[in-house]
Amino acid sequence: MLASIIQNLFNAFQWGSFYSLIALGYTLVYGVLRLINFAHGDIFMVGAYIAFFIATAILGLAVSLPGWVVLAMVIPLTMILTAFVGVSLERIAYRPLRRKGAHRLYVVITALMCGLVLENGNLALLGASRKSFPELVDKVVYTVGDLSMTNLKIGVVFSAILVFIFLHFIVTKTKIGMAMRAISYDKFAVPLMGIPIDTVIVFTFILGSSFAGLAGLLFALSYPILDPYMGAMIGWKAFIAAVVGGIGDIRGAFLGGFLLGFVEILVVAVFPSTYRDLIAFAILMTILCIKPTGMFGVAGTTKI
Amino acid sequence: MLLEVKNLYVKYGNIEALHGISFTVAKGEIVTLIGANGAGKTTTLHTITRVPPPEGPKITQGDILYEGKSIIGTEAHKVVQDLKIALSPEGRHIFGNLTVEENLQLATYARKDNDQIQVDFKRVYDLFPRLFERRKQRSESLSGGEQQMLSVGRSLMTGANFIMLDEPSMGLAPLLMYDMFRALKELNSQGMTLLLIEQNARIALQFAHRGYVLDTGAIVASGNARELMNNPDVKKAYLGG
Amino acid sequence: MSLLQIQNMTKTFGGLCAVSDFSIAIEGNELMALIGPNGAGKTTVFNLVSGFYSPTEGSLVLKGKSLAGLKPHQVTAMGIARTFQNIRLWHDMTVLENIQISQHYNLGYNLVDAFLRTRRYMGNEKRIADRGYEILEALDLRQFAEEKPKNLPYGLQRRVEIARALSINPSLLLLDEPAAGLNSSDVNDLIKLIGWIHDEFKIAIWMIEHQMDVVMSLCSWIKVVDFGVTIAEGTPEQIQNNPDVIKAYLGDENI
Amino acid sequence: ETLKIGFNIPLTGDIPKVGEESKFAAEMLKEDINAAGGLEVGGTKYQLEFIYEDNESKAESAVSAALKLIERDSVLAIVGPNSSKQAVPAGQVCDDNQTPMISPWSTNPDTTKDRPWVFRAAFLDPFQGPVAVDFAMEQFGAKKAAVLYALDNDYSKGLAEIFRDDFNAKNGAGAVVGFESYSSKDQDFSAQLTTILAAKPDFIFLPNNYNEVALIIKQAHDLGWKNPFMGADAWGNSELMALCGDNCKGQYFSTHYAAAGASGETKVFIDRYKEKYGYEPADVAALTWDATNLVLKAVQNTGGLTGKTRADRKAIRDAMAAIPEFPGITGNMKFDAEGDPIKCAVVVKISEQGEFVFTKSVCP
Amino acid sequence: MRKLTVPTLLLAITGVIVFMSHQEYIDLYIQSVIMFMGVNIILSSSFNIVNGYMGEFACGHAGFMAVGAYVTSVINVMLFTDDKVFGAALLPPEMAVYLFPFTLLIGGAAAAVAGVLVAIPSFKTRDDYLAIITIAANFIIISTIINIDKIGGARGFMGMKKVLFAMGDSYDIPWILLWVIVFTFGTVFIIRRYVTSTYGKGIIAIKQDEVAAEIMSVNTNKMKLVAFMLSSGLAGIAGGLFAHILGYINPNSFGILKSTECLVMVYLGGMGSLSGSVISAILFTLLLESLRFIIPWMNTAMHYMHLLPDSYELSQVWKWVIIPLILILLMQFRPEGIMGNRELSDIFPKLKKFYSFK
Ligand SMILES: Nc1ncnc2c1ncn2[C@@H]1O[C@H](COP(=O)(O)OP(=O)(O)OP(=O)(O)O)[C@@H](O)[C@H]1O
Ligand SMILES: Nc1ncnc2c1ncn2[C@@H]1O[C@H](COP(=O)(O)OP(=O)(O)OP(=O)(O)O)[C@@H](O)[C@H]1O
Ligand SMILES: [Mg+2]
Ligand SMILES: [Mg+2]
Repeated sequence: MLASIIQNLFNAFQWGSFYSLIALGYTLVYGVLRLINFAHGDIFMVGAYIAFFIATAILGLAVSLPGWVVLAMVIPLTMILTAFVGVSLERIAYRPLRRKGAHRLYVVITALMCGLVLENGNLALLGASRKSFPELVDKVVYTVGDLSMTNLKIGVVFSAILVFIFLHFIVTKTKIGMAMRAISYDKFAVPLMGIPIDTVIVFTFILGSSFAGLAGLLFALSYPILDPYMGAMIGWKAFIAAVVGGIGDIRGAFLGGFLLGFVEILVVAVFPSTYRDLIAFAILMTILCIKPTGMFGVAGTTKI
Repeated sequence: MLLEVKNLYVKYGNIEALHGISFTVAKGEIVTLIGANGAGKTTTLHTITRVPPPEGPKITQGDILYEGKSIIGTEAHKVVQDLKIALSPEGRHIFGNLTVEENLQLATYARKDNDQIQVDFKRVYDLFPRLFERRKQRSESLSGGEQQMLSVGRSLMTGANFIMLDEPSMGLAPLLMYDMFRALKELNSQGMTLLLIEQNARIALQFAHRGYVLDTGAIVASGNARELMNNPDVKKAYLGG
Repeated sequence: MSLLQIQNMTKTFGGLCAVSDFSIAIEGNELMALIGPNGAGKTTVFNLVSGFYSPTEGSLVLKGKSLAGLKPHQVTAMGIARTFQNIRLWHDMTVLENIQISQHYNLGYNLVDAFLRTRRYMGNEKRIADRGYEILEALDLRQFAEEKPKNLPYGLQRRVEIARALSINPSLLLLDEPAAGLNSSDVNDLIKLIGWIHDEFKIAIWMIEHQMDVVMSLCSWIKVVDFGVTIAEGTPEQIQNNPDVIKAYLGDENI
Repeated sequence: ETLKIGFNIPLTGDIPKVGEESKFAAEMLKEDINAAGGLEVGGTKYQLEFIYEDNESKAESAVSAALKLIERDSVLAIVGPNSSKQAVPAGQVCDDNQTPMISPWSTNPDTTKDRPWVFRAAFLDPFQGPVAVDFAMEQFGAKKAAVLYALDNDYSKGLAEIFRDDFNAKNGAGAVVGFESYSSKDQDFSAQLTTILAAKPDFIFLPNNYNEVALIIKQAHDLGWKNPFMGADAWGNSELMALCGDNCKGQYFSTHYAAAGASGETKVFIDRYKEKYGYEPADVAALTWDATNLVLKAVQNTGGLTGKTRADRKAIRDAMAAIPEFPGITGNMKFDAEGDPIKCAVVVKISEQGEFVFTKSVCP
Repeated sequence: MRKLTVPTLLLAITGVIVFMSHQEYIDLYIQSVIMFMGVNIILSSSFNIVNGYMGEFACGHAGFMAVGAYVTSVINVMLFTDDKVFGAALLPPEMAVYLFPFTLLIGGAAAAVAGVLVAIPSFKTRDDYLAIITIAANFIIISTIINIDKIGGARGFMGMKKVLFAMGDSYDIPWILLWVIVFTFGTVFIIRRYVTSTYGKGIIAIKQDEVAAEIMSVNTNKMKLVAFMLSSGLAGIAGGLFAHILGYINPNSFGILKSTECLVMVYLGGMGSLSGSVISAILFTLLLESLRFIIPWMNTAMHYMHLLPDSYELSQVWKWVIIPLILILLMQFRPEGIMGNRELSDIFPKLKKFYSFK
């Protein structure tokens, strides 16, 4: 019993770290533009596919490289290419709407549509067959009594934490991070400070999508089955996690992700698994009812 | 001439807000624009700082020369970075989710001259000791007056040598208002050029060297402050009898 | 029995004490002012009176009934109307609609009536519309009835906001910096308007204002607060010559 | 002369692969027959025209697709939908509008129940469940079983429950020590597996789609599970091995036909399909092939079409109900009163080469 | 006189459609498209109450649709049919004809009650945080249904066709079509009356400035409660109709995907524009169905023009690439939706002769 609880804690850590990774990207973009980038989950999917193609390409080369070398090459390439996809969405779909001063929810809906295009475009172009991601890191299962852990899982958790620390530093300590927060509060005054607003926004999308790409890669390593809709549901849930944490707040997204992971796993461990969604979402709902701006969101004082 | 506005026409969508206004600001001057609500004062400043769409107005005719060069093609952030023109906007627009200090740091975004930045910090805090006391506070929770000081302080931190102020005294207690105008005078004596919009024409004209009177998008009177104060029309319309 | 009776009202936000031990009694139809430096807690006092915040300590009694625990819309229905420091009109609706919606405190019909367009509905909607025109007439805003506030000049927006407040025929009208952002000539009109309202509607008016010419020329009684504490009160003459007030608030004019 | 058959299949949505394979199989059949000059019915040769409607694997879309095929394209018969979620409502529509319909893949009894116009090519869960139970008991000598199924997938849930009840009946109550669920689209099953492993069953029964199976087995091994798995017909997909790799080798599942070691017709079909589309056909492809053939057989048995759609549909329906014994590539079948096939199931083992090797055949 | 033109027109439309369907001048496919159109109109216009007029960002409309669908269906099946779960019919099937509309209303009422689930949190919780609550509500409702085996759980629930047959036996009229049309018109009608009354304008005030609304005597909590309940109640009715059109319902049909369809329809039409919602619902349904025909044409055309290699067939798979692309373009050209926040009568003042939006 105790063993399985501890085991479940391990599971929760790994699963939560994926929610965190994706939620972080959500929060970045949201934090700057107040734009719920519903395409984010699908950018994550695209990231996984990009990683897949690069990896298979490299493995296809004449010279056979060791897995970790391949990985070391795949990571940066994936992040760059995925960032490119994210930025293209911003340039093609979102920015024109912003320029026209459209209501923010119209940008949100556009994002939703872009997500559909990515999903189904993928389906139409690559066909319905799922892709199986090659095993780049040869797996080691550490077993202690009834407990077991893989090197991969540990790696995932750590990268989630590293990404969090990195982003938190960017947003709180650097000038561009300040600029990002400033934009979210008052777009109008930003150029008056001599800040090139579009550059900052593009930078945000680069950060957000490249880490979505990283998440996609790590996800593909741990759950090596890629299909066009793999990003949809996890994307929604990551968004939920980000909000429960307190949107626009890096810590919120990070912890929110882990919270959701823990809730989902532990509910299954404790209650009959058929009630998972029921209980999990009920818990999130109550959290939001008690703290209407999420765990870290500061209540914007309505100054009258 | 530092700033030369030549026969400027601007539109919002297809409503024309300025119908060919011209005025000049010389280096080291304090110039004030007065006029009724909706006359186009804010619009004028927004045009000069090239506020981008959707909020920003669109120039249909005329030209704006700064140090002799046209700035119509310039992007908003370049106006601040390169031309060193700053605006303390109507309604303050401070970044409430940042602390006072972060607000000031942000204004130095494009600046590289770090030691000069330190000097400017000192200058701002000397002008507005109130800000120094509250530098770690989330600027949202500042009271109206303090927010106004922050807004002015911010425009100083951009390293500008020409600052435009849009209704800086709005909602300020008298004491604070006088303090601020003294502070601005002080700045001016240090060589800062100022373009001021003020609802309270009497104070504005006391404070400025020259003034222009704007009415529904056109300039109806101009001259040095003393003259304007004694100009009967101006008296009647803007000084409340 | 006085109209509004506030006793030892205190409001703290976290550590900060925005209003402390504030007491006042408004009899019937005074015209009085609340002044003080920025951040002194004036708006907070109004927010407490209009039920938007509930006091940490102290009691508010309106026409003999305690306001404790009442929601703002209930307080308004009991006869306290207000305007806001920075105009809060419904900018995408017409001026007339702005007035009509403020009649929610006595619609006189319910949802079903609205669906079925019953006689009750028709009758009351008519009454509400008439009330709107009547009030606009009174503040000669009639010609702007179908305009959207956002397209009106600032001065007129202020006037509309006052009209909206009057439309719920209050017995106490709270004005938060009505002259802010108005130029001198508009200020003169405003002074006339407020005076006229006071005589015409025979109601108590209580205003926050930083422009001394407004305060001094209108108000019979002035209360000065600083850091939430009352530092002086009295007639305009007394206040103008009170050294504490000059030191904390008025300052000296020459620049 | 052309002869129109409609296909109501999920080309988009949750299970596009199923739609794709159905379509490919049908295309292959059509090309064969048209190449041979068409289908011979009562002397005249008809060119086949197959119309593929996408039902987005949504119920409402399946209904409008069916109606479109019936009303707009006036097809003689409809093949599909495949999963019960669409087959049940679409079946209702076809029955109401007296158009013969055959679902290749749906295993939910309601699809055909009280619907004279609706048939199916797959056997039902109530038959498949016990097959798995019996096999597991003799093969692994299993006394304790655990089940992990997809809660919101009626196929998976139905089969899981039938299995549980049958296994408990045969090994005494409580013999099913773990009965855990997840929702489709889930990717992490560690929590459920942890609970199951803690209960120490002899084997785990996975009545799930092949893509989920691949993830589940992998994660179970990560958690240190060594015992066997037992699966059902939804495993039977070419992709399974591609996705699951070594993890799946040595596992068993019950299905409609065994690709490896298949002989005669079946082998031919598989090889040609593989050669044409580059991967081994799943059961759904084979079943679509059979279903379509069944329809065509029935058309031929009418002994001649009148050209009047309604009349011909009636004739085809009667012919189908009357088909004596049909030798399909998924085994011989004939319809019972409900329009469900009476056919055998096979149990296959996944070999070290990753082929589905015939192990045992169970007939009703 | 003029005031009557619109009602008479609607009556005429209803009559014509029903008659033509009865005489089979328009076939079942067209009928089904018309009915789905109706359901979508109800969905989008009711969703517009909360997302358009009140300016919240709710994302869980399909959940309430599900509640209505299940309640109505279960009641009808219980009352009028012999069912293997619910046993023999409680009432003679002949009565179905008369009671059907009431069962729809009951379903709506049930959905309205479920609406309280999000209405109460909305007092304290706002915009995107509220969005999450609505999404959660949607998930919770679906997962609850899945867990109730008595109503079929994941297998779904059926038997509603029998009810329709029972109605058809009494009088041979395409009943469900009739009721869809009636309730569609009814919905648009009451929503219009609601948002044009001073009472209903309360929610517009909340959208534009909630603080001002509360302080100008609008009981914001009550208004929100009413708005949410009305919106979800109507969604419930839509669900009931939907269930009887299909004759079969399945919890997964009411998932987050369905909700996003509703979102798209509302914002495509324009926030706070009733005619917008109606138009976009019609367009959306037509777009969805017409692509069934357009894509094959495109395929042949493109092959004819050798734009596609012979090996490649342009299949229905592209549908869900084309639809979002079209919508994205629409948004680019009309950044506030087809109608913005205006009504038909604002764009074509001539219409005012026949109806004013007041
Ligand atoms: N963003 C905008 N879009 C459309 N019209 C605008 C916009 N901003 C200002 N206007 C219009 O342009 C005219 C001038 O406005 P502006 O704000 O420049 O006047 P102002 O002199 O600054 O008035 P105030 O004293 O109230 O600040 C007004 O009629 C106003 O309605
Ligand atoms: N909701 C709130 N939460 C926290 N602090 C608040 C809140 N509202 C007001 N305060 C603080 O209370 C103090 C009084 O604020 P208030 O708005 O009443 O000042 P004021 O007298 O109206 O000043 P001004 O003349 O500038 O309007 C200020 O320090 C302000 O920061
Ligand atoms: Mg201005
Ligand atoms: Mg105030």
